[in-house]
Formats: sequence, structure tokens, C-alpha cells
Amino acid sequence: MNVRDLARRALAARYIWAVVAILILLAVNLVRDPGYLAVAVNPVTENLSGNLLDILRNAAPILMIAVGMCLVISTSGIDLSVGSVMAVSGAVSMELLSSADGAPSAAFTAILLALLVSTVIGVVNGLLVAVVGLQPFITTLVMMLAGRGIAKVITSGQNTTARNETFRWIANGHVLGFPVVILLALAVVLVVGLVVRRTALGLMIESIGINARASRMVGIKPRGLLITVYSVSGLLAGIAGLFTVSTVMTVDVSQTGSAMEMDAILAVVIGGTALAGGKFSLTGAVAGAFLIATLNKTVVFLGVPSSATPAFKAVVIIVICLIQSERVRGYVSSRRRVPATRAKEGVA
Amino acid sequence: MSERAPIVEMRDISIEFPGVKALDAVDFRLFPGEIHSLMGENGAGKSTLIKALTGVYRIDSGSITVAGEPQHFSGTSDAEKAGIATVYQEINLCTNLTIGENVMLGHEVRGRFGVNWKATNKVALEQLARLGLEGLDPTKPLASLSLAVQQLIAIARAMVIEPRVLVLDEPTSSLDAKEVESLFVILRRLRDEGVAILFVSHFLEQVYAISDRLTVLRNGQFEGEYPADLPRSVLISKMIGKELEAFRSIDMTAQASSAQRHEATILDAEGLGRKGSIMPTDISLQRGAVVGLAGLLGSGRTELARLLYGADKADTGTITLRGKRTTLGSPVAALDQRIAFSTENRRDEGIIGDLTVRENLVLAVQAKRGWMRPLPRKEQDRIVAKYIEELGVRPADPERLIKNLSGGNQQKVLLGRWLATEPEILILDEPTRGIDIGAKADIQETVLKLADEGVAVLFISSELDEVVRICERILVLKDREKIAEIENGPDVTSQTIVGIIADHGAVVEEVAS
Amino acid sequence: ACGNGDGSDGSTDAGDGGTADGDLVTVGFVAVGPEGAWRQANEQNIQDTFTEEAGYELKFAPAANLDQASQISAFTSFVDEGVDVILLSATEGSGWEDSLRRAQEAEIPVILIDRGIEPDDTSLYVSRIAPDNMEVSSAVAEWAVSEFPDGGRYFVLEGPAGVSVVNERNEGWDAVMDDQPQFERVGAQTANWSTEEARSVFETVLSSEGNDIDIVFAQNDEMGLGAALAAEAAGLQPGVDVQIATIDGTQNALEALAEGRLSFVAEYNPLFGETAMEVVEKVLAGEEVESYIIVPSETFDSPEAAQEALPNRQF
Amino acid sequence: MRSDHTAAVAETVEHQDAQRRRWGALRARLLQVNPSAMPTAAAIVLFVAMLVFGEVSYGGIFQSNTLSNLLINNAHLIIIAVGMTFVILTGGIDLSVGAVIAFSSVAGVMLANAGWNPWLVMVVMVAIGLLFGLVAGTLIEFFNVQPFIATLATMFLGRGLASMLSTTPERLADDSPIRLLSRRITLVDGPGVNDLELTAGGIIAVVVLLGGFFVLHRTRRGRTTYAIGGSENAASLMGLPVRSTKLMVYMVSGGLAGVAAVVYTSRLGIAQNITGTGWELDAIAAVVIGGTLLTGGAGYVLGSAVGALVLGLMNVLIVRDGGINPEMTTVITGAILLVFVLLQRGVTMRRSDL
Ligand SMILES: Nc1ncnc2c1ncn2[C@@H]1O[C@H](COP(=O)(O)OP(=O)(O)OP(=O)(O)O)[C@@H](O)[C@H]1O
Ligand SMILES: Nc1ncnc2c1ncn2[C@@H]1O[C@H](COP(=O)(O)OP(=O)(O)OP(=O)(O)O)[C@@H](O)[C@H]1O
Ligand SMILES: [Mg+2]
Ligand SMILES: [Mg+2]
Repeated sequence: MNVRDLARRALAARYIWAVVAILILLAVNLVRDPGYLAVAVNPVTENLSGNLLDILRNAAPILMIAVGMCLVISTSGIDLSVGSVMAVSGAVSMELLSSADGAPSAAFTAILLALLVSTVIGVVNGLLVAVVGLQPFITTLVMMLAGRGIAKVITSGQNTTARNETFRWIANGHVLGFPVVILLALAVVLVVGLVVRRTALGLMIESIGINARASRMVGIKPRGLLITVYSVSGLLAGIAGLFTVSTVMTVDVSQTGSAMEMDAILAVVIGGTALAGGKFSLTGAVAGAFLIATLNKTVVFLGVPSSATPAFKAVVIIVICLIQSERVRGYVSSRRRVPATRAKEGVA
Repeated sequence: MSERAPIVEMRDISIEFPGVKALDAVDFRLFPGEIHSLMGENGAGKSTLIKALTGVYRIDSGSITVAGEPQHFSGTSDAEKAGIATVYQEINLCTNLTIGENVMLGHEVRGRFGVNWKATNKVALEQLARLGLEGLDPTKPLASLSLAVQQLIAIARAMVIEPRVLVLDEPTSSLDAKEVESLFVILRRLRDEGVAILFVSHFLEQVYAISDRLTVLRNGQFEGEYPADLPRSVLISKMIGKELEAFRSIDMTAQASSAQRHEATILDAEGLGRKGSIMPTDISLQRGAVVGLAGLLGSGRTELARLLYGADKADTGTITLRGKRTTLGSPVAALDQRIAFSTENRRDEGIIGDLTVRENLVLAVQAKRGWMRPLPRKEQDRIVAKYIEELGVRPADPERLIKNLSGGNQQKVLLGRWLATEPEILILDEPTRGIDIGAKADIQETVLKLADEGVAVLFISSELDEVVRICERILVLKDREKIAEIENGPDVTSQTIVGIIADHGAVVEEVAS
Repeated sequence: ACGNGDGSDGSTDAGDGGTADGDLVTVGFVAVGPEGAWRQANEQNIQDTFTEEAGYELKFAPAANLDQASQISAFTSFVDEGVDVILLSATEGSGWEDSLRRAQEAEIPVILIDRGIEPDDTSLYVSRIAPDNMEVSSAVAEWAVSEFPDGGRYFVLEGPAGVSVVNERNEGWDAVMDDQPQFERVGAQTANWSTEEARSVFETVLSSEGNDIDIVFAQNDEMGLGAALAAEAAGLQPGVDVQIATIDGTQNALEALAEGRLSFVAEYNPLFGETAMEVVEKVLAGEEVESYIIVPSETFDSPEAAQEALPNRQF
Repeated sequence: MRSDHTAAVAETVEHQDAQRRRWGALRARLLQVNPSAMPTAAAIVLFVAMLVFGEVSYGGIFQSNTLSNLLINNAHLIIIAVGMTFVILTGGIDLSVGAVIAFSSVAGVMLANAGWNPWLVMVVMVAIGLLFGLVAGTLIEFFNVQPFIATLATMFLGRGLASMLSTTPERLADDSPIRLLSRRITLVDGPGVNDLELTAGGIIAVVVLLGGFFVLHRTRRGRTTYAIGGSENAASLMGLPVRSTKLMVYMVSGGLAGVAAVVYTSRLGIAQNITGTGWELDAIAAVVIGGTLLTGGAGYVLGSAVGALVLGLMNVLIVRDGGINPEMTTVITGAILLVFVLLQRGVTMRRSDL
């Protein structure tokens, strides 16, 4: 494995363009402020601080849901409920903490319960898709509506605030000056990555995403796999919810996690996983998540007016999509031939 | 004939896919009023040449002339406008639409209020009638048809535009003798009307029966253009690029296994049936025996096999496996019982297109082990290397996506997939479909070898010769019902079976065994 | 002469202003639904006021996703059904003329809660009861002017671009600030009314401005609290290094004010259910009512003021 | 005489026979209609069931004004649901419709206020929709961007451009001809406001629906749309104009979003950058409720219109109930949707299991 090989492999990966886009955005910010990339110890809080760390911290929840979404999309499904599950998880934990004392045990109970509820929602999604045979889009759309309602019911519509130092530490704590939440997020990603790639889970998920009928004939049980995948997505969305509410120790039932499903889907697709399902790239989803966090931060850093923000994002997305497209790449490296017809296979 | 100007002339055509030179400076000429067979092994580049002609693939170099004019088609529709109708190797129809629509899509009869469905279906039915399918109801969904009939539908579709050039890529791969004969009648008539026909098939008899001229490709290269009276042995050696030696084995193995009888029943099904697909049927399989299922299209062979594998649930009947009553509710259960089933529907139920050859090969083994116990990479490589070598998959690159393999090579990979599970019962539904003659012999040999090792094989094929050649017992199905079960012997030929099928109805009970 | 008292005959009684459901007056409340603490308090207050004991049947119709289209269809449905009075708490001020005209045709009086309509055609409704957004945000600006006589650098955390509250609160603030050249506007960003977004936005703003922000004008409490968290995380002390002013006056905000984390809270008083009921009663009795009843709102500019108000805080 | 009589009897018998045969054939045809029509049929049945349920529990559903308003208030949703059906039939999706409506209406009203001819303005509004569809279609077809992402991008673009034009409501003059589209035409004058009414907007919705049905079922383009949804690869190998058809469906969806913008703007008299947030999901839900498969290839545009009406009726019923806890409304909406798709699934499952 020499450097040339590595470089070639990297270029072949579709998510390379997400990385390039991140670098470009960072460069733009750097032009705006030469000290942008500096990471320094904050004299008051004695923790590391800097824009890069801010980006990483903000990427943590997106990272979680993007990883879950990546697996779901790979089975040729979709999970629109992740944003609402975030709200549910936040609501459960905040409601519990607001009526408890500030003891660490309360925090652990809250975390466990929140994750349990989130996973249950995921399981329900999975059952509806795999056993009842509903379409993933509509199933999770229903769950997106119902989930936000459930969050509101849990807090009786209030934006619940709570105090608990242990819980707050998740998103605000530091280990050796480094934000805990990033470490947690990366650890979760690593675990998921290892589980799907070191076992045959990933291969089987891809297989049912590409051709469910053929997979069944091979002896793969799509049902169990689908339920697992949706549950994992629910669980990860629950974690994302915890990350989000613990930053501000408030759950905002109508805002927490709202429209986050779009961010997650975008991250996954920019990371090179096709929405039609099949081969997935967790690394790509991670890169996509970082790109979205960087983009969000850049918009604010550059002071793009609120009214122009969506257009700005649109332009960035379109540009990335164009760069990723075979056609444009064909123009760039004109040596490669482009088949007149896409190799896209009609999915049965 | 050669004085006339060719209607299609392809010169110096090259196409390169990443890692494979699929076509390398190939020339091809097609004249009006001829049936021209394109010959070559699996992966020789036949389908690619056809797709180059119709513009599905863009050519890297070379020129295409149709009726004297240089052309650069950008897809089937362009080609159709120039009078070239094509039936591609993998049946490309829309299963969500009706039969009539599939025949007529893009050529619907239009009236004052848009498409006139009545007239459209009428024309569709006329086209179907030309192929002897007048019994079909054009308003029924296509999905209700078996693969073979779908293949005929695709041909009917191609003839709707009254083409000047008709391209048929392995149109007969799932047809039986009767259908082939009626297809040939039509092809001959079209030829006499001046249509140029490009024909691809791995059945030499068919090629010789219908062709006027041949073009042989080997490894993506042009081997030569010959009149159709080329001796078989010469043709074969041109295709495989070596002398015929390796080839003898086919005849030697013929009916070799019928010498001994096998008694060790491993699977015994009684009254196995499913409403609407197959009547209650008895079937038993023995260790070391190859049992054949013969019958015409839609006779229910596939259906029976699916019940044995648990792909469909049986409504009636019992299965006794190794002496124990079992129910096979799903493929998983069947795999656990060391049953393997290679489907006839390669594209929809076989290959997992976006996975590599390696992944496709090990998938069944992996599924048996469960996701928790991944097959170590070394083990995977061993299995893959073994079957790529044994079955002669080309290109022998395990990391290539299976969808980019030629049809025949995909079939070989699928066979490898099932062999890798080391089954005790192997159900093969049309395993040699689309396989070149060399490889076909290899596969037959493999099947016999497996039987010798004690595997019980259920062998389904539309090619009766093949069934007769390697099976020791043959079940004959007709209209989704078992009508006979015969012991193979020196006096049994494909004609015997045809006779049984034809006589059924006249003679009520056929002697069993 | 068949008496069906289950109310299914509502439509036939439409127009005669009578009370279809026995003695109860049917009030249709076209509401906004869960949006934040302020809205919650406001709508709960109205629901608690128009009770059956008080002689009302309140029909509550929250908007789906804050979408005006769903409010319009709820409104139409109330008209079709023939309720006695409609309370309209619009998500958006404009585009209501046709619906209001239809209510008029059906002789159903409409009372606007909180949000006014644009253009303000007072003939289309009976009365509007609301605190004044412009006034409230001007109060914040005036506080800023008095607190920073020499001026300063301020940043605005807004709601979603294009929502009328945002426009009004901007307008009220700008009306004051436009005459104060010593103030420098660093920028304005939306944080979608949300604490966590506000925190994220403000942390970036602080880093891009090198922590050099004097005043934050947060258009609701939630965003103000987010800004405070961001400031703390950056090692600043809110109230000392940066002053944060918010609108709404929810309990959380007053607590933060009492702790000194916020510097100024302008109340936007949601508790006017009683007033609304009085108006309804007058209207049904055929009396005249004022076309705009401004709900008085307070401002809190010190921890002490907050401490004092906290024990009786209902929202 | 006798023979005459017998002849007459025979004739009647024959006639009856023929009729019975015709009826039999019709029944048989109805029973064995394409199984893909089942979900749509289920949707229609369930819609009627909902109407009856509403009438029984709350009353005032089967009355002229409620029914008229159901159509008038949901005209814009029906229109975008028809467009969405085209896209979804090909297996794609269009998330941009809501944002396109926002941009098209804001731009339209601003142009009208700048003194442009109102009729021209309406054309421009539709053209803006077409343009957005063209952009999305181009991204999808020529640059191989996935529909979800391409239309997400055009959604951001539409919303962003609308916000850049104006963040305050843009008002249409009261006498603007655009407003005419929402003038209520009374068909049956009932007591009070209980009239059977119709607006030009409602008529447009019906016309769009019929047009959509015609295109999908009676033109080659329409059938190609279905074919693409069945298998895009097969459709292109069958020589169907896949590219232009895919471009077309996105333009249809965009163009109809433009039409919906005209209809909605006319009804409200204002245009705003935040109009239409989340409508894409409503439209998709309507299409799915109407029995169209999100994977494409099966479904009916009529079902989508029913789906849109179901959503509208659901809101009416929630309003009529009036006692639903606000926190619970989304849960209930979700639950009703779920029950709906479950029932539909139940019906179709039993059919296909036969
Ligand atoms: N889309 C593709 N991408 C990459 N390689 C391809 C593609 N299509 C075909 N090939 C390769 O091109 C070669 C020629 O394939 P082709 O399908 O033309 O063979 P064929 O002669 O039709 O064989 P068969 O008899 O098995 O159908 C094969 O090696 C195949 O792997
Ligand atoms: N996928 C399917 N869905 C519904 N009906 C089917 C399907 N496949 C086959 N059938 C029906 O079952 C009948 C039996 O088909 P089957 O495939 O078993 O025949 P066969 O004997 O295997 O012949 P061949 O496979 O060569 O066409 C067909 O005539 C067809 O009507
Ligand atoms: Mg081929
Ligand atoms: Mg078969």
C-alpha cells in the first residue's frame, strides 16, 4: 500500500468531494479571519476552544443520526422520524431530570429511559416496515408527526428545563480540555462501524438494499435485519437528542431536532450512499455530517443574512452534487469514458 | 448475397470497460434478408456489440453505418427510428404494466381521445398471435407470466415496429422446442421479406438450423465471418480458441449415471401443492441421484422447485426429509436443511447486482453462518478462487461488480454460490440458461460429479436433451400436474418425453417407472 | 319539531346568533398550537377561562406546523359549523380578508387574539386584544440606549425570516436604534426561536467578533438563554461582559434575570383570557367594544425586579 | 300472433341475457381490475367512511358549505398532489413544491404590484414553476443527482430566493384580476353561508386532475411515466424516451406548483416567503394515501386527489371535535394516517393473497 495507491483509493471514493468542500469552506472562513483555525486554551474555562472544536461539537448530533440514516438508506429505506425521536429523547430526559434532584444517578436513569423510548420508536418503525410491509417513507413520516406529538405530550407542551451537572457534562464537559461530546460521538460511530463492517451485518444490509428478493433466496432474513436497522437508527437519534438537549439543558419540543432528518439524509447522500439503497459508506456519512456542520457554522461566521441562508446552502449543495456527477468529472478528466447509459440497474 | 450492400456495417469497434477490453476492433456486417448468428463464449462480447450498435454503450472507436449512413445512436429509441428493433439478453419489460402495454409501449394506437386502448390491445393481440400466444389476455398484468412467456412478449414487442433489422440476443434461452420452432418459422418469414436478423444463441443446433452466416467473436476480438456450413468442430474451435479435445467429454457422460440405481431417499414429498400454481405432486430425491423435471413452458416446474425450497409456502402435502417430517417455511429453513436452489430468474432473484463477484459467491454461506460469524477473508478468497477456477468465470476478477459480468458468467457465479454451501440437496432451475457450450459441458459434469459425491440433485431444464443426458429419473409435468415419472435408460430420448406430453389427455394414465 | 340537542344541528342555527348547545356559548378558537412557552401560557389561559362552568364550549383548533393554510381551513370550518364566536390567533397577519368577510356574512363575530391583521381593516373584526410588539421591542431598545449612553455593538437573534412577529419586533427596535448612531449593529441571524440554535449561532458570532459584543437583543426568551449559555462557554460573564435582553418574560427568563445571566426582560403578556371573555360577553350582548385593546406589559430590568415578580409568575 | 309473441318473448329474454352478460362482464372487469387499483379504491372507500363518521359524530359534514370548502380550501393541495403523482410514478420525489410556491407567489405579486399585466403575471408564475422543474430535472437527468437531493436543493433555492425578494407579506391589490380566481360562484344558495359554491381555483384543481388523468392514462408520455417507475433501465432499453419524460415530470410538478401558487395567492390576496412550508410532505402524504407506490410504477392520480381531500377532511374533523389537546393533534394526525395506510395495506394484502 504505497502513497499513490492510497491517493487513488481516496479519489475513487465519492465522499472525497465532501472533504474537499469542507476544506474550501474552511479556507473561505480563513480568508475572512486568518485566525479562524486557531485552537487555544481559553484562559477562563481552561478548556480548548476554537472554531474547529465548535464545528466538531455541533457535528455530534448530526453524526449520530447520519450514521443511523446511512444504514437505513442502505436497505433502500428512509427514516424521517429521527428529528422527532431526538425531541422525544430530549423530552423524556428533561422531564425526568426536572423532577429529580441533581444526582448523577438521576442522569443515568434519564439517559437510559430516553434511549429506551427512542429505541422503542425505532422498533415500531421496523415492525411496520418489515412485518406489516408499509413503505418506509410513509411509516417514518407518520412517526415523525406522532413523535413530535409524543414529545409534546411528555412535557405537556412546555419547553422543559432541568439542572443536572452530570447530564450537562455530556455536551459541555471536557476531558483533558477536549469536549466530551465529540469523543462520545466518535466512539459511537466507531462501535457502529466495527459492528457492521467486522461482522457480516453490513454486507447483508447492503444485499437486501440492492435486491431484497434475491437476498431472501440466499437465506438472508430481511425482517430481522430491517427491524435491527430501524432500531439502531432510533437509538442513535435518541443519543443525538441527548447531545442536543444537554448542551442547553432545555428541550424545545417544537424545535429540538426539527428538520434534522434532512440534514442527515443530505450527509448520507453527499457521503456517497445512494438513496436507492445498496452499498453504503459510513465514512462518507461522517464526512457529510462534518460538511453540514461546517456549512451551518460558516453561514453564521460569514454573517450571511438569515433570508439568504437557504439560497446559500442550495448553491453549496448543487455545486457538490455537480462535482460528484460523472458527467462533470468526465469533463475534468476527459480520458475516462462515460457510458451513454448509466449502469444503474432497474431495482426490482 | 454479398454483392448487396450491408444494412448494418460496424467497423473497428472498440469498447473498454474499467479493467476489461470488451470489444477490440471488431468488424461486423449484416445484410438485408439474412439471418446472421453472432457466436462466442460467455463474455466474448456479443451483448456488448449489440449494445454498441444500438447506442446503449458509447463506442471508444470505430464507425457504425446503417443503410449507408453513418450513425451515432444514443439509445434504443434512436435505433428504433432507424428501423432497428432489439431484444436484449436480460428481458427488459415492465412488470408493473399489462401484457398489451408491454408489447405496445411507445407504439400505442392513438385515437381522438388519446390512446385508444381497445385498438391498442387488439394490435397487441395480433402481434402475440404471430408467436402463437393468442391465448393471452393483453389486459392482464405482465407479472403473471413466467419468464419464458415474457421472453416471447419481448420478441412480440420488437416486431411491432416492423423493423428492417431485428436483433435478438439469446431469445431462445428459456424457450422449449415448440416455441423455438414457431419462432424460427417467423424469423424465416421475416428474412424472406427482407428483414436482416441478428441472432445470438448458445445452442449450436438452433444456430445451424436458422443461420445464413456466422460471425465469431473471441475474447472481444473479431475471429471471422463464415457461411453457415462451417463444420461444427471448426466453429467450436474458433469460438474457444483451441482444438476440440476438451470437448469430447459431453457425449461420454451422456446417460452415464443411469447405470446404477440409488435407493437412499433423502427427501420425499407427498401431495405437495399450492393453489393456483401446482397441483398436489409426489416427488422423491435420492442421495447420489439426478432427478429431472421436464415439461413445457408454464408446466409448473419452477413452482414445484420453489415449494421444495420454501421460497413459496405449500398449501397441501407433506415433506419428509431424512426420514423426518418437516415444513419448509422459508429459504432460511431450507438452507439449514442443506437444500440449495438456483433460480431461473437470474436478474430478479439471483444476482445482487451492486455487490462484487466475491460477495455474491459467499453470500449464501455467510447467510447460513449468520451475521455474527463473518466468513474470514482468507476463507472467502479460498472459496471464490475455487469456484472461479472450477466454473471458469471470466473475467476471473473477484472484485468486479457482478452486474458487469456477461450473462453466462453471472450464471456461473450463482452456481458457485450454491455449491459453496455444500448442499445435500441441490435444486437447479435452468442452470445452463445462457451458458456457452463449453461451460455447459462443464456444468453438466459438475452436476454429475456432485451426484457421485452423494448429493441429491433436482435438475430442471427446458433443453430436453440435457435432461435426458444427465438425469436418472425424469418427472414429466404438464399443466401444473405431474403426468409421468420415467426411469431413464438407453431407449429414452427427448422424443420419448415429447411423446408423453403430447399423448397425455389421450392416454389417461401413463405408466410410472 | 324534533329536538336534537346534541349540537349536530349547528349549521341550521348559524346566523341567528343563538346558542346552539343548550346554554353553552360555542367559541371557536383558531389557535397557533405548541410554539413555545409564551404561546403555551396564552392558549392555556384562554382555555382555562372559557370553561363550561363559565358557560362556554371552547372548540380549540391549533394550526398544523404553524401553517396558515391549516388555520384558514379551521376558520372556515368554524364558520360552516356555525359557532357563536370565533377567536382568531393568527400565525400570520395577512391574507385573512376573505375568511373574515365570510364570517361576517354568517354573522359570526370574530375577535383577534394577539396577532392583528394586515391591512388593519377594523370593519372585518370586532376587536383585537393583544400586547403591542412594537412597543415591547422599543422598550428593549430604550433600555439599551439608557444602559449604554455611549453606544455599543449589538447583535440581534431573530426568529425565522419573514414571520410577522419578527418583522414587528425588528421594526420596534429599529425605530429607536435608527436615531442612535453611537450603536453599531454587528449583525442579525435567525436562531428559529430555539435555545440550542441560539447557542450555536452566538458562539460563532462571538468567535468571529473576538468576543466584542456589548448587547444581544434576543427576540424571545429561549434564544436569549441560548446566547447566555454561549457567552458562558466562551468564558464571558453574561450581565457583565455582554448584556442580553429578551422579550416574552417567561419564568425561565426571569429566573435567569434574577441570577444576573440576562440583563433585561420585556414581558409580552400572554394572560388576557379574562379580557377576552369580557369582550365576548359584551359582543354577544350587543354592546360596543373597542377595536384594539392593548394588554399592558411590564419590563424587568434588574435581578430584584425579577425576584419580586417570580413568585406569582404563571408562565 | 303466437309466433309473434314467442318472438317477442325470445327477444326480451335475449335482451335480458345480453344485458346480464354485459353486467356480468362489467362485474368481472370490476372485480379483476388491475390489483394496483386496489389501494386507490380503498382510499376512496375510507374517505367516504370518514365523511360518514364525521357526519355521525359531529354533524354538519354533508352540507353544501362544508363540502364546497373542502374542495376550495384544498384546491392548491390537489394541484400539487397531481404534480407530485407524476414524479412519484417515475420513482422520484419532489421536495421543492412548497418552496416553489413561495417563490412563485412572492415574485408574482411583486410583479403585479410593479404594474405588470396580471394575466401575464399568472403566466410568469407558472413559468417560474416550470423553470424550477427544469433545473431539478436537469440536475437529476443530466448530472445524475438523486431526486431527493436535487429537489432538496431547489427547495432551499426557492425558499432562499423568496426570502431574498421579500420577508414581509406582499399584498395584491383588491381589484387585481388574480383575485378573481377565488371569487366564489354560488351554485345553490342555501340559508346563511350554507351555499354550494365553487371558485375558479377549485375548477382549476378539477381540470388539472382530469388533465393529469388524461396524460397519464391516455398518452404515450403517461405510459412511459409508469414504465420508468416499473424499471427505468428496462424503459430505456425498450426505446422509450426516458430522459425527456423524466424532465417532463419534474416540469409538470414545478409547473403545477406554479399553478397552485396562482390559486393560493388568489385566495389569500397576499404572498409570503414562508408560504408552503411543509406542503411537500402534505402532497407526498396525499399521494401515498391515494395508493401510489413511492417506489413508482403503480398508482392513480385520482387517488392523490382523494388523498388531498382526506388530509383536508382530517383537519376539519379535528376542528369539529374541538376538544383535542393541542399536544395530541400531531399524534392524532399521525395515528389517523397510520390507520389509513394500515387499512389500505390490509385490503391490498387480502387481495393479493387470494
Ligand atoms: N457494464 C459493464 N461494465 C463493465 N464490464 C462489462 C459491462 N458489460 C459487459 N462487461 C464485460 O464485457 C465483456 C463482454 O460481455 P458481454 O455481455 O458482451 O458478453 P457476451 O458475449 O454477451 O456473453 P454471454 O454469452 O455470457 O451473454 C465481459 O467480460 C463483461 O464482463
Ligand atoms: N412470478 C410469477 N407470478 C405469478 N404467476 C407466475 C409467476 N411465474 C409463473 N407464474 C405462473 O405459473 C405458471 C407456471 O410457471 P413456471 O415458471 O412454474 O413454469 P415452468 O414449467 O417452470 O416453465 P418455465 O419456467 O420454463 O417458464 C406460469 O404459466 C405462470 O402463469
Ligand atoms: Mg450476452
Ligand atoms: Mg421455470
